[in-house]
Formats: sequence, structure tokens, C-alpha cells
Amino acid sequence: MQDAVRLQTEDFSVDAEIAALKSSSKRIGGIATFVGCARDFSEGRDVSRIDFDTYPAMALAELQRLRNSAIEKFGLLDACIVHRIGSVTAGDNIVLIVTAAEHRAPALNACHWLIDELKQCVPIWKKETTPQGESWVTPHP
Amino acid sequence: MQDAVRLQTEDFSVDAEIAALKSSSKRIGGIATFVGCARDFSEGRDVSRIDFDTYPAMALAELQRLRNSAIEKFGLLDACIVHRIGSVTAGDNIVLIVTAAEHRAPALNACHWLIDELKQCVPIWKKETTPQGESWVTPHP
Amino acid sequence: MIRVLFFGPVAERVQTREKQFEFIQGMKLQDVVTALSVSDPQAFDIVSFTAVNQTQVKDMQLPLNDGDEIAFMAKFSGG
Amino acid sequence: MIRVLFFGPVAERVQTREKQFEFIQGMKLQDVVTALSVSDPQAFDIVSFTAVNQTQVKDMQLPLNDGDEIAFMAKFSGG
Repeated sequence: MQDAVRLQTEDFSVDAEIAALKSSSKRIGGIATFVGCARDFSEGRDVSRIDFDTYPAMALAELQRLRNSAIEKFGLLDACIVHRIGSVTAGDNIVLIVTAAEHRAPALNACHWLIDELKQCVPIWKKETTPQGESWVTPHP
Repeated sequence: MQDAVRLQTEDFSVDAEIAALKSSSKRIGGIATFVGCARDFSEGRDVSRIDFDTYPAMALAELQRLRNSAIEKFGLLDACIVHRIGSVTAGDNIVLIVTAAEHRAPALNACHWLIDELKQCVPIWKKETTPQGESWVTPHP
Repeated sequence: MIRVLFFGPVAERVQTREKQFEFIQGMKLQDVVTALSVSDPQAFDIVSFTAVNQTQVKDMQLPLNDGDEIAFMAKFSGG
Repeated sequence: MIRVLFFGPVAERVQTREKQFEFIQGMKLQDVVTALSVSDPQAFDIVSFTAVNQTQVKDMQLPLNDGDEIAFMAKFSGG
């Protein structure tokens, strides 16, 4: 059984994460997921590669805190969050959020809330490689 | 290449549907999915089985119309909708919606909109088998 | 010929999935509704949607054409 | 000993991922900020968040303890 929040270099399987959540309860009626991927284009430039840096101890603590908050706030049956670290190229998966609830609205709302919060609260930084060189991504306000 | 909207008796793979969408564009930055599953409990009764009936020609036309509307309304890059027919048991998947966009908000909002609309507009009916017998599901207003 | 289709809970009450009516020039959707309301009143208690040729229709005065496919449907419960 | 960690764009500007400061009784977070603002001003231009022992802190008057782990971080861009 893998941890419900993880930082990992390898890719993830949405089917495998959903199966893990479904094994925890037969009360689940709705599962929402969000997959963030590396686009080949950002801020007007081609992106050939993205490297991640992270503060692992704090990132895992924040992910765990967000998962617990979402479970409580939306009444979820279960949730998992996986963020890749290391390097990825265009089209690759970056982040996965899976939320499971008895009904669809809490699962969908929690999934949206979690990805928004993750971007605000979790210490991970992206560096994009473009034909103009490498640069750290500056998030929009 | 499978159709982007389908009614099928067999189960679906979320990974396979996401891979199909990703092969259409490297501009995709966010993919939202919703999976509806058969709960073992509904309206206070144990549910051992769900059978579906559908009006296939109209259901496919409505699914296609909803997909086109979502792509236009939310500026999606792609979307797919799969609904199972036949019989399923507790824990089984029923419906899958996958929406892909350049950014996360349109993908997530379109996914939520599509499952809400599907429940309103697509001619599919559920019959639940419980210890008290079989009964057609009456949707809440 | 007009084909009338029933599904799910409506089909269960009508006890068939299809009925056929001879097409008569000038026929309207309301004529089919009236005929079925007499033969299968218990089914019409739960009919919420009507479609002609796979498209929802609300105007019961809609003129029918030979070969039309009509469906009387209960509230949907898919998803 | 106080460990100060740098990541991503801040680490690039400081040109290291870790600095160490000797712990002095009565030391406050502000003392570390002041020392680094002098040695690495270009890094502090982009620092938006400060954490002590993996928890965000806004009060620079926070007293430090021997063994604390401090991080000065640019805006996050994960996800």
C-alpha cells in the first residue's frame, strides 16, 4: 500500500490510484481526478523540459495537511495526491489529485480546491528549459 | 481510435482514455476526470446490482451534443464521455468523463458541468436490485 | 407507420418496448399521446420527456410524418 | 547550530542549498534574515515565504532554538 501523499520521480497510473481508493470503501459514488501535465508551450516560449526542486519534508507535511483538510471540509471518503519531482518533458504528467466521496459534488469540489491550494502552499519550484535557456517559473498572482 | 462518446457494456480504463486525449495535443496542461461508481448502499437499502436501460440513438446524440457544447463553452482541447450499459455490481464503474484544456480551471469546470448535464439530458435509466426486490431509480429534483 | 418506443420504467408499465400506429395524414403528436393515455394510463403517470426522432419535443401539436420514431420517457437516472 | 536551507530560484541566487549559523542564546529569526540580507541581498529580492522547522512563519521576532531548520523560499510554482 503506497502513501496517500507522495513525491516521486516515476510516473503515476490514474487507474492504480483509483483502484487503491476504491478498495477502501464500497460507499464511493463519485471519484474526481485532476492530472496536471507539462505543456510544450508556456508564456510564449517552447518548453522542452521541466525540472523540479522541492523542500521534501515541508512539501510532504503540507500535502498531508491539505489532504486532511479536504477530507474534513468536503466530507470525502478518501483522497490521494502525487507530485512528480526530478525532470519531465512535454506531455509528461506532473501532478495527480484523486478525491472520492459518496456523491459527485464533494468529490469534484474537493479536487478543484486541492489543486488550487497545492499551487499556493506546497514548496515545489519548476524550472523550464526553452530555446532561450533555463528559467524558474514565476507564478501568476 | 475509439469514439469520443460511447455506450459500452465493458469497463473502461481512465489511463487509456487520458492517453488517447493526450495524443491529440501537447498543449494540454490540465486533465480533469469524473468516475461515477455503483455504491453498495442507496436510499437506505443495500444494492447488489444495477441494470441500465437506454435509448441508444438519442443517448449518443445527446452525449455528442454535450461534448460539443462543453468544448465550445469552456474552450477545451478535447473531451470524452463513456457510459456503461448492461449490468454492474457494487464498486463497479458506471460513467467516465475526461476533459482536457490548456489550464486547470476550464478542465475542472467542464468536467463538473458535463456530469451534471449528463444526468439531466441523457436517456439512461438505472434499476437497482436490493433485498426488497428491484426498483427503478427516481432521480432527485 | 409511426413507431413508439418505451424504455426503463415506462417500458415496464406498458409491458412492451415498442408499439406501432398506422400513419394518418394530418396526425399530430397529441393524437398518439391520447391513444396511449387511454390504453396505458399508468405509464403516462411517470412520463416526463417526449422525443420525436431522438430530439426532445414539448409541443404536442407537432405534426407527425410517416416513419417518425416517438419515445415517451421517465426522468433519466444515468450517470 | 541553525541550518538555513535554500531551494529552487533562491538556491540558484545564493549559489548553495544550505548555510549554517552558530546558535546564540536569545537569537531571533530576524537575526538570520539580517545576516543573509547583507551576504545575499539578491536572493532576498525573491523570498516570499519563510519556514522554521517546516512550518511557515511570518513573525520575524520568533525566538530560535538550537537545531532549528530555517528555509527562505521564493513563490511556489508546483502543480
